[in-house]
Order: sequence, then C-alpha cells, then structure tokens
Amino acid sequence: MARSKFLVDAERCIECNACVTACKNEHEVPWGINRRKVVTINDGSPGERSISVACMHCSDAPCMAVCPVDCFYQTSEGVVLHSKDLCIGCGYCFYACPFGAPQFPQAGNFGSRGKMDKCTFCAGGPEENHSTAEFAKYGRNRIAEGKLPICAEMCATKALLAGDGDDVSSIYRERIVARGFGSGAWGWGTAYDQKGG
Amino acid sequence: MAPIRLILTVLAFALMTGFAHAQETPDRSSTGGAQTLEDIMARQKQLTIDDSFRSDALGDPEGQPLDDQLGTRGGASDAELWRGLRYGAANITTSSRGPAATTLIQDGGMAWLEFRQGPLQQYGSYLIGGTLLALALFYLIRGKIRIDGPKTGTTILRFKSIERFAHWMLAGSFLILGLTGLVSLFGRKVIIPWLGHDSFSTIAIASKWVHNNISWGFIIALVMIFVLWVVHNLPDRTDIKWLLKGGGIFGGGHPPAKKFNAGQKLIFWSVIVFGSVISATGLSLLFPFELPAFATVFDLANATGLPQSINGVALNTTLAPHEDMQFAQLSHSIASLILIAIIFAHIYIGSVGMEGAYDAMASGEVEKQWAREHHSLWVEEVEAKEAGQTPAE
Amino acid sequence: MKPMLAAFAVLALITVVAGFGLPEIGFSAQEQGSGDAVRLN
Amino acid sequence: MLRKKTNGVARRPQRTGILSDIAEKSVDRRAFLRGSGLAIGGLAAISATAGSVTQASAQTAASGAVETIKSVCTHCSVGCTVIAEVSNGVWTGQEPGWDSPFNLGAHCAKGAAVREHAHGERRLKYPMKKEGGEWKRISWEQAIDEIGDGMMNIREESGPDSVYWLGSAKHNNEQAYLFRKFAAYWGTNNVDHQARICHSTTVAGVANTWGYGAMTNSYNDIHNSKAIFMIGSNAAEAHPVSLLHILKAKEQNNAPVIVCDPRFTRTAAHADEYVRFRPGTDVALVWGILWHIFENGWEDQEFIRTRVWGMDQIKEEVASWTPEEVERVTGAPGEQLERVARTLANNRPGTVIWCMGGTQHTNGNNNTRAYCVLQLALGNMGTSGGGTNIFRGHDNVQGATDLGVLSHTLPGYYGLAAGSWAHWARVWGEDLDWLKDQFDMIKDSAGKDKNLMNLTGIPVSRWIDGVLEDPENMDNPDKVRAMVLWGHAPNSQTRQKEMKTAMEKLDMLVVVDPYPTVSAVLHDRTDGVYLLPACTQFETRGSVTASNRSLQWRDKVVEPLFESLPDEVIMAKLANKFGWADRFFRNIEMDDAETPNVESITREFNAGMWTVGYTGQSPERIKLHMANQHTFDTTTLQAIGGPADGDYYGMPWPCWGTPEMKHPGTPNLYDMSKPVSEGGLTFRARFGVERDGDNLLAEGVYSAKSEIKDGYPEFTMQMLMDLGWDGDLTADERAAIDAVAGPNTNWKTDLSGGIQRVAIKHECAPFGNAKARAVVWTFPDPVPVHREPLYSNRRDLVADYPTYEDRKFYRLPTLYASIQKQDFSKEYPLILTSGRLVEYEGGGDESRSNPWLAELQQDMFVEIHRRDANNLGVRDGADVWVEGPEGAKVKVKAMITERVGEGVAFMPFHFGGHLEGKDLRDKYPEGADPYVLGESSNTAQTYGYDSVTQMQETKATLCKISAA
Repeated sequence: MARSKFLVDAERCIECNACVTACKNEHEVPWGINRRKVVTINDGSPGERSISVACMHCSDAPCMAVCPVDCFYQTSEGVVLHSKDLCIGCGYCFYACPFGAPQFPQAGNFGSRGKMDKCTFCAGGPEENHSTAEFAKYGRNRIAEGKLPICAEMCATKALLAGDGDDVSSIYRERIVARGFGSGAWGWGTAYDQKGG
Repeated sequence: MAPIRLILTVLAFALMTGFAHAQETPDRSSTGGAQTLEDIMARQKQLTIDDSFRSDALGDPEGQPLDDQLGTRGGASDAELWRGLRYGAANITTSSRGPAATTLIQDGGMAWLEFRQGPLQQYGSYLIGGTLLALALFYLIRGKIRIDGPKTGTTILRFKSIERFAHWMLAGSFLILGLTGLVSLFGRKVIIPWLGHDSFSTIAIASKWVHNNISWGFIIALVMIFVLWVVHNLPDRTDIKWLLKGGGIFGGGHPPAKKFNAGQKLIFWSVIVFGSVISATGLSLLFPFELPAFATVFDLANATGLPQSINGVALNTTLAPHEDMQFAQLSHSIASLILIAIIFAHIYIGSVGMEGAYDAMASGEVEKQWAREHHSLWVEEVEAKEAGQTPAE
Repeated sequence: MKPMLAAFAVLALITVVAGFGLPEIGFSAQEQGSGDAVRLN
Repeated sequence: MLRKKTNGVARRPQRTGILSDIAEKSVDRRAFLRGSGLAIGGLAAISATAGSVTQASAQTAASGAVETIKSVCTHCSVGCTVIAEVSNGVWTGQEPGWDSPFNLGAHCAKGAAVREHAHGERRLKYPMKKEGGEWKRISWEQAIDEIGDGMMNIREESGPDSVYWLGSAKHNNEQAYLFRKFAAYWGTNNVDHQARICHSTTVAGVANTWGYGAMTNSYNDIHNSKAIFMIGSNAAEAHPVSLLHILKAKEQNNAPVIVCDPRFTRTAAHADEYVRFRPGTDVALVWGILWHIFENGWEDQEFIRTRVWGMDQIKEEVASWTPEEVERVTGAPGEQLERVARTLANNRPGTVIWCMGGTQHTNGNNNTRAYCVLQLALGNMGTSGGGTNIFRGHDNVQGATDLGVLSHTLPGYYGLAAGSWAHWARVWGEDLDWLKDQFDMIKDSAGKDKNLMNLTGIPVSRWIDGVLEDPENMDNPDKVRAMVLWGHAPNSQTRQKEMKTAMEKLDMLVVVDPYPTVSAVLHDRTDGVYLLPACTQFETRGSVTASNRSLQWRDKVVEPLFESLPDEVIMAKLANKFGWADRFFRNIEMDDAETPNVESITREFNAGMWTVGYTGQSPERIKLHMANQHTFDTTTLQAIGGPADGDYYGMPWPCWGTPEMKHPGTPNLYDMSKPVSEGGLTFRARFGVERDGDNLLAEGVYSAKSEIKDGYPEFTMQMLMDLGWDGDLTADERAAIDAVAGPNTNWKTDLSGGIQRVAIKHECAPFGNAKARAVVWTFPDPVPVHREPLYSNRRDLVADYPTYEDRKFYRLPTLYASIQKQDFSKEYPLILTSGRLVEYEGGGDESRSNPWLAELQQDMFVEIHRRDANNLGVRDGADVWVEGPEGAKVKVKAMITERVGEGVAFMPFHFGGHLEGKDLRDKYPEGADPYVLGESSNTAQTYGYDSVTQMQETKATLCKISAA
C-alpha cells in the first residue's frame, strides 16, 4: 500500500518560506507554533542550501514509542497523528524526535507545556473528518478531501514533495538524472531507514 | 549510549562500568582514512568507537573562492554536508524562532527512549521490588526490634517540632512525588492495559500537575533538613564501631551512637545527595531550554578522565537542548528510583521495624530506655547538659 | 502530631499556590517567539 | 473575522459520496496524486496539464457549500493565480491554482499568506482624521467634504499643481487608468507612482533602444533559454516563483545560471557562476564582458547588420574597457568575465534578467541600455529563449506604467504633447479647451505663456523637493501644499528625514490605503492628516498586467472589509465633490452614482491604448482566459484548443486592433519568426527613418509573411494610400480616420483601429520595421558610459568617471557634480546598498501586518562583512548605528555574514515605524499598527537621481557603522 512521505530537494529549495506560511494559513496555526520551518545551511557562502523541515512521519516513530500516555497512532498511509485529548504535554516526544517537530503552546511555562501540536500531513486527527472540532485541534483535513499537504502543493519551486513515497522518489530520481549529480533528499535515511533518491 | 552509561557511573556509583568496552583506533590506511570493516562491525556490535575520522570529515564549506565556477555544494560534497548535519557541526540558520529551531537533527532521542523503555524500567522495577522483598524477609527473620531493657516510663525530647515539621514536609512530598513519578514511568505498561487510555490520561494529567507543583515543597524541606541536621551527621569514630557491630541489628548489644547513628547518617546523606540531584534535574525539566546543565556536568566528568577510561572517548559536551533534557530526565528517574528504595528501608525501620522509633517523629518524645539503647552518647550529652556540665570524653 | 499535620497543610498550600500562581508569570510560545519590535495583542 | 474555515455541518453531506471513494482510492495515492504538486514537480511534467484534469475531481470533492473564486496575488509581478475558497462570504481557504500557466500552483511566502487580507486585523478600519494630535474616527461624507474643500482652497490660492496625486502600482488597470484621468481632469501632471522608483530607467532605456519598455519575453519562455544571465536581480527573494521556471531551464537545458550582484544572494546560491562587483559599476561590468565578445568576434554580425544601429560607436567605448580597467573599477577578475563571455557566446539563445539592482542608480538609464546592447550584440533579441526578461516589482506596476500613472505621459506612453491630449480628449469625448482651462499657465524662459498640461510634472521621487524647494527655482507655480498618497509606502523613498519635514510643511496630507502606512506616523503633525480606508484587490475586481505583459482578471473574493471602499468608488466620490463627475464618467456606465462599472472602464482604455496594443483585451476575452487557464501551454503560453484556441495567455500586449480582430497577443516582442497576426513583431520604427545618413530601418529582414519585404516606417493613413491598401478600410473606419486627421492620422491616433487592422492584414507591424538603436542620441549619455555614484568611495575613479553636471528637469533643479565633488569616503568608508526580503514587499505596511509573514522577519538588520565587523568591533546580533553621509542614522541589528563583500553593507527596505532609534508605534491609530516595526533603510539613504527619469539612487551610497 502507499506510504506517505515528505521529500525536500535541497537543490531546489530557495528558502522562500511558502511552506511555512501556507501551513499557518491552512491550519490557522498561531504565532509561535511552527509545524514546519525552513533552515539554511552555510547561509551566505557558496554551498548555501536550504531545507524545509516538519514531522517526517517516520516509519518507526520515536514519539509514538516514548509517549507515556500512548496518544500517537499511525494511519494506513504511514501518517503519524496524535490525540490532543490524551496528550498531557510532558514534552517527551520532543526529546525523542530527531527533527524537533513537536511544538508546545506554552514552551517555557513551568513544564506545563499545553497540548503538543505538530504537522499532521494535513490529515487532521481522531475527530470526525471535517468536523469543527477536528479543525480547531489539528487543522484542516486535506487528505480526506483528496488533496495532499498544502506546504508541498504550494512550494514555489516544487522542492518540497509530498505523497506516495514511490511517486515522490521517482520524481526525485528523474531530477537527479537530469542534474547528473548527487542527492539532496534530506532526512530520508533517518526517517525511512533508506537513502533518498 | 556512552553518556548515559556515564550518568549511571556517576549516579549509581559506577555500577555499570562492566558494560563498557574501551577501543583503540584501528588502522584505516587501507581505506584512505574512510571507515573500515572493523568500524562497521564495531558499530553493529553497539561498541562505542572514536568516529572523529567521520565527524571531522566535513569538507570546507567556506573553502571555495567566490569567483570560481560554483560547485553544487561549494567546498563540501553532499556526503560531507549531510555528515555535518548528522554530527551537529553544520552552520545552520533559520527564520523560525521556535526553541532549538536551529537543531536540524538530533539522534540522542532513540538511545534515550530505548534506555527508558528497557533498562530503566526493568532494573527500576527489580530494585524497588527487590527492596520490598528484602524488608519483608528481614521482618520474618528478625521480627520487630523491641526495647531490651525495662521501660523507665520517662521520655526525653528527641526532635523539636521544627525538625518534625521539616521531616514530614520532606516525607509527604517525597511519597507523592515518588508515586506520581512512578505513574508516568510505568503507567503506559501497567495502568493503560488495566484502565484504558482515556482514564489513564486523566490520571496522568493530574499526577503530572501534582508532581510539578509539589516539587517546590520538596526542595524547601530538603534545604531545611540539611540546615537542621547537617552538624549531627558529620561522620566520626563512633560510626566505625557502630558499623563494625552492624548496628547491633542482629543482636550482640547496642553499639554507642550520638543523635544519629551511622545508619541514619547514611540515610541522611543519600537523601541530601540524591535529593539535590533530583531537585536540580527536576528544575531543568520544569523550565525547558532555560536551565541546561549537562554540558557543564560532562566537562567536569571529562576532566576526571573517568568517561575516557570507561568509553574510550570523551563525552560530547556540545549538546542539543533535547539531549540535555534527555539526560536530565534519565538522571532524575535513576536517582529517584534509588532513593525510593533507600527510603523504603528508612520507613520500615522507623515504623514496623522497631519499637519506640516512630514516637521520635510523632510526638518527638522518646522512651528514655529506647534512647539509652540506640543513642547512648546522645542521651549522656543531653543529661549532662541538664546537669549543666559537659561529660568527660 | 501537630507538626506533621502542619507540614502536610503547608505542602498542600505550596502546591496549590505553585500550580495556579506560577503559570501566571510563565511565558507562552507567543511571547517567546516575538522580538522587541513586535506587538501581538 | 476569524471564522473557522471548515464548516463541518455544511461539508459532511457533500463528502459522504464522492469523498469516501477518494478515501478508498487514496489507499494507493496515485488516484489523485497526478493532480497534486507531485505531477507538476516532475521534470518532464512541469508542464503537466494532467494537473488540471484530476485536480477537478479533488476540487469537486472538496467543495461543498464552499465556492471557489479566482484572483491574482497582489505582491510581485509574476501574476500567480490565487484560488480562494469562500463559504458564506468568509474567505475560508486558499488552494493552489494548478491551471495557471504562470505559477502551476506554486506560491512564495507572501502568496501563500494572502488570505490574511480577509482577516485584516491590523487594517485601517474606517476614515480617520488627526485633530489636535489625536486620531478621530469620521464618516466618509465628512472626510470627502473636508478634503474636497481643502483642495479647492489650495486650487484657488496656488493652482492645481499644488496638489500632488501619488498613485499606485497596487491599483488594478482600471483604477490606474481612472487615476491618471482623474489627475488630468483635476488639471495637473503632478501625478506619479512607484514605477518611477522601480523600473523607470528600464522603461526609458529599453523603450528608447527598440520601441517598448517592458519585459520582452515571459517567465515561461525562460524554459527555452540556454543561458540565464541575471544582474541586479535577487529573484529567489523578490520573484520566488520565477525560480520555478529558471530552475527548469537550469536542470532540463543544463543552462548555466550566471548571477552578477554585489551580494551573494539566495539566487546566487543556485547559480553556476557568481560575479561579485562593486555597487554602481554595472556599465563597466557589462562592457567588460562585451570586450571579450568583440575581442573574440563572438558577436552576431548578421543580426547587428540588419537590426541594430550604432554598434560601432559602442565598440569604440567598449575597446577602452580592458580586463585590467574593468577589474580596477568593478573588482571582478578578468578571467572570470572572459569565462562568462564565453559561456554566453556558447549558449545561445540566452536571456538577460535584471531588476532594481540595475535600475536604481543616478546612471540607471545607462545600465539598462548596456544590458540591452549585450543582448543585441549576442543576437539574442526577438527570439524565444532570449530577450531581456525584466522582472517588474509590484503585481500591477506594468499595468500602471502602461496606463500612464506618470508625471511625463498620458496613458499608453502618448506623452504630454498637444497631439496626445487631443487624442485622449477624443477618447474621453471631452472638450479639449475645457481640459486646458483646468490647467495652470506658466511663463517660459522666453516669457510667453505655456500651458502646464504639456510640461512634465514633479516625479514621486522628488515630491518632497516640490514642498521644500523655493518656487523661484521650480517650474511649479507654487509649492506642493496637499499630498495625496493613494497606495504608496513613503518609507520606500530615500531621504526620510527630509520627507518628515516636507510632510510637516504641507497644508494637508491624505492617505488612501488599506493600511495607515508610515505616512500616518513619520511626521509630528497634529492636524490636517486624513486616512481613508481603501480595500484590497481581493475586495474588488478588475484586470492586472503581469510582468510579461499578460492581462489577467481578478474576481471579487469578499465584500470590502470594515468601512473600506474600492479606489474607483473613492475617486467617484471626489469627482462628485469637485463637480465634474458627469464629464469624467461620460463614457463609463455607473452601477450607482458613486460606483463606476469596472468592465466599462476597461472598455474605455481599450478604446484609446493603440500605441501599446491594450486595445484587443476586452474584459470578456480576459475572463475567458482565466476560465480556461488549463488550455494554455505552460511554455509557449498558447492555448491548444478550447474556447481561446490560438490565443496567448492573457493576450500579452501588444494585442493589436479591436477585440473583434481577435489578435492573439504577442508572447515574445520583436520575434520575426512569426507573422504579426500570430504574435510576431519587428523592432519599432520610433526614432525616424534615417540618422547621420544611415538607414534606421531594418535591412532586408521582416516578420514572417510580411508583404513589405524590407524595413518600413510606422503606418499612417497616407502610407496606406501610397501602398494602395486604403481600399481595405471599411467605410466606418475611413470615416473615423478622416474625423481625426485625414491622411495624417496614424496607427496610434486612429480610434477605429482600421490602420492597424489593414497593416496586420498584410502581416506588417503597425509601428513599422526598424533597427534597434544601441546609441540613444536624445539622452545625456548617447553611448552608455560608466559614471561613479554621487557618494563614491573611490575618489581616484571620480576623476576618471565623473557624474553629470547639475541640471534642471522635471520642474526641479537636480544635483550631481556639486555633491560628488565633496569627499565623504573618509568619514563614511562603507558602501551602503539595499534590497528585498522574501517575506515582505515594498514598504511592508501590508506584509508586516500579516502575522504569518511578520513572525518570520521580526528585526530590521544590516548585513556586514565579517572583516568589517571585526574591525568595527561589532558582534553578530548587536545593535548598531548605520549613518548615511547626509547625517541621518538608523539603529538596527548587525548580521555578520560573507553574503556581502568587504566594504559593503546591505539593508532590507521593507521596515518602517522606527525613526533614528525612536519607536513610533503609539502614533498609529488604535489597533492599526503592523505587527513588526523597524527602522527604514531609506532614512540613511541619500540624494541622487537618474539623469533621465529621476529614479532614486538606493543601491550605491556610503555609510558608517558604529556599535549602539
């Protein structure tokens, strides 16, 4: 069956932050919560490259394993989601996550961090699809609408790809061939136990 | 796993040093400095090897002159760039302000959670279960320790009310902290299968709230106890005799002791030591990103040369905030588990374990005979004071 | 007995004060994520 | 305003059926994957029309009570389609516009965040007036009355030229056109907009080289480029979506990307070759490259012989730019430029891209012409994959320029000559004498009366001098006393402190804008300031012209927020107040007394814009294109089948003749391989037929199928008669032509379009077929030459390459030599330049009020090279003072980087609301202050204006930096 994946093509990412604002726009994410961020390596010198990072929806997700209240679940497409009703805001998923994806509304508030919030691959949460409750807690459920994550759909240079892992990597492979040089598929080794492209 | 092993060594007094395997750098000339089969085998065996030959091979990101034709990655190859990220050595900037936003990737998490799920829970449960078992056994064999001599009927003030106040504050908070702590450590394994997710989540939220907030009381009490009793807990000669006679627990008469005997002194000091470790790490967990501690701790550790001898490599002192919190969380729970075990023993001897001991903390007044038997020197001191003169040593 | 009960009472008090008092002086992601040149509310 | 976007109640019924299917399908994603970003992300499929096909199914699946409305992003000039999901009048969601050939669903940070306009929490909510130092809410009626009366007074006392009408590139075409007409009816040429400070030197330089001053090809056409040469353009931040097309060429054609810029920009990070050079030395750099081209005979001789005039004079100038001299002036090493030259020669056609890095200089017109000459020498003009792809800045700066919101011309670049006024009077059905009387008279040097209607007005870059300068030295009858900033961020202009004084000297300051803008807080006025809430382009409708000259239509997404009104309505209110609304709207249908019908405004300018071919794009045709975006090819932009079959997307102007003529538009200018009727074109015969004995017309080359097989001048009725083609005119056309000027009527003035129709019937370009001119004899520097900036750090070069003598034009005395002769380089050792950030746009009042964007850029900063920083003892992130040579200084955070070269400092120009370390937040009207404030780089920026267009110099001045 299809396995949903994100792929960031560092050769194409121009750090325009469209993915970030698209995400904020789509899910009405409040100031201070960054479900997705763009980081730049070697800013300002030759070899400068940028990468857009969010929850990578790992195959064997550390956050799922560590959660003391076991509030995570993974969909048949491999999307890692969680229940904000169960979440106790302990922050353990943040310690465990390799990508720093989990976000907390009360970042510094004496450990009582509030409910964890993270990228949902635009797949909402446990609530009924398109219910107001689902939107309020997890944002819009595009997957149920038959659409893919907005960050990838709006990416200015199509550097950020999202969807069925096979299609993602075949598109990416195409690019590598055209370029004739190496891989910018960042994070695949860690997230999906494989080499990107 | 290396740093975690160090924590254990530091905290559990080098129990686990046996696990450690030092390893000298193999000859990599055959691969021109790249990793060799030995390296790969070693990694498969989960051995810690000095991988500086990889972590330092990051190319030269700024090496390329601007007026050359630009390569695909400036002065660094793909592999070198990704390696830079892997070892947290890449120069990263971001316009997101989130905490630790510039930590692109940290791989401490997996080791941390594996240790927490595995050894921590396993040995933790052994430790606590074991202690309880041992005490039960002891009770069966030795029974309650009675007052040997005839009761005088007169009592003597052992603890002033302030002392008892502090003690109970510490005791109360510790019991609750321990309980709620255990809930969050074992809840998923034990309670969820029993009560289900929803009800456990409620319990967990409550216990977390209590745990976070009662902690202040624990810290205050810990300080009070230290101030009140530290003078009486400085080790001296009598302790050696006392220890040699095993405290007389298994008969053979009562060795002399001052206000606190060596056993109690051990309890005191372990409470102070573990208590402050717990408080310190607890605080840094209460204020995420605000009070990172372990980089400095590791610096000190490296200075002792201990980790080098254990793991063959010095500890990484450039820690991502996540990693710092991982170590805080581990040391917090390890110290707590050990202290819980010790306190079990303390509670036992202070209650069912010994006749007359409980009064000391209840009313503060203890039976004179009891005092004579268990704290002979202290009683003499007190009586001498009352007589207005100091006893001849 | 009294000191013990007093201790527990004080403990409860501290907990409640901390639980409801401290978050007030805590800082949220919004505050943490906004510099000096920003006005949010 | 924050209503939840997902209305479960409304949605669920819809989805049960269709969506459950999709849910099944989505087990294997391929079902709708093709419709997603993936398909388009694919290389082969970057032109995936497949996108639209299955996307439709996803759309239907998504939309329940939700209605989808198409608009166009209001930030840069790429023209990205915005798909708005609206349910019960609330803009609830934004979807990628896959069908748009321009952006294929892509957006940048700004485009992906435009929905915030519908929240508008920091918008200006109702008309306000400053009274006794306090902001006071007033009614629209009161506002219009007080403003109107105030202006009439000023008109009585000082004449119409004492009111300055500052328009906007944010207006749609209809509003822009109406605004220019409005100024004409008010009776002044003191009207202008941002194009003056953005690409005016491009328009002037390029138009004077080959006819039209616009991007010659299109973003999409870059797909065909074999090389991409970018100079003074940071497209990755200013036009991010254009990188979609550039990277496609880079990856698929293996086209080398060459970026010349003083900064190692985010664009340079994706280049194959980066050329760092000293700010303000563009001409020297380009001549340095040309030197190698001529040296090795890499130029396209045949192209130059047949289609270029004056290249020999260029050769003479270039000969003196040896690699050594170029390196001395620009700092770019000779061998690198040799490599660049060879790359360009071996990879043809290559395109040249430039932006404000090249235009905003005292000799900006020289820069732009030098770039053109480079392309002419390489023979890269008039061909797909080549051309000069000039990226405009604002969403409709191209349209506003075409429609003449400028102090030196009427709509359509007709100029201000008597004939031009006559033409537009005819279009407006206006009595020319009545118009004349609206204007003031002035005595010229000879002491005889001249009507100011024929005299260029004060440019926006200089309006402050219009207030501060002594009327004695001006050709303006009196000082400017009332200032109308109608969609303009004042912090985008240099000399902020003088602007503050100017604002305080005014009788009246009127701001018409969705946001209060810095105009509301910069000054210390206590009275006479009016803020009128205009609504954004998402709250009205109209056409907008992208950088590639394509027109797109915006539908209204939501009703105007709060008390804001569309600009055309506000203009109508004022026209009524001034009492000439009936004349003004004579040909324009009114939806009600104060609401002109947008489509009918489009039709009015369709009827007059013959010069640039804005005549064929009727509202109906534009809307047809919007509705059928998916039928257009994403590289050629031509519709393949469908209702718009054969048209080019948005009918890039010139779209000749009447809409009925169905001209498809011109995708690439001057492309002779196509017949004119199918979008082909020649170089415009605009500069006569002959110069010092040489023929200025094309030599034996002509556009495909042309019946005149050689160069020919522009068409007039007389010429039709001589050719014997006048028989092709219909009776109506002939009548219309006779009504204008009989045989003297030409292709520009013929209101029937008959002359154009007949010329194109014979496949001739109405504007003739001539040579491009490499030498513009009408400009101060006929041959583009290097001139040192006014504030130069290289005194040795000032001697060799001095600037101009002081001169007076655009009604104002303008300083050059008298500034340059003073040496500031000792006290102000660093070069100061400025530029864009991707999150913000222009003055930033709009984007800094958008939390999704503002969160990402919270601190104004200055980039300093590591070495300079260490020498100055400045640490990264520390506060520093950046002081310009005119004494104004800004307090900003230091960003230590090697992005800028040694001796160069860079500041972004989007910030405002702080002045010399002072936070002005409390001066904003309650709740209308942007989330983020900061120092404006233009506070420290200095004097300096282009010798032709009065473009401001913001890219090469001096500064000193010290720890704060």
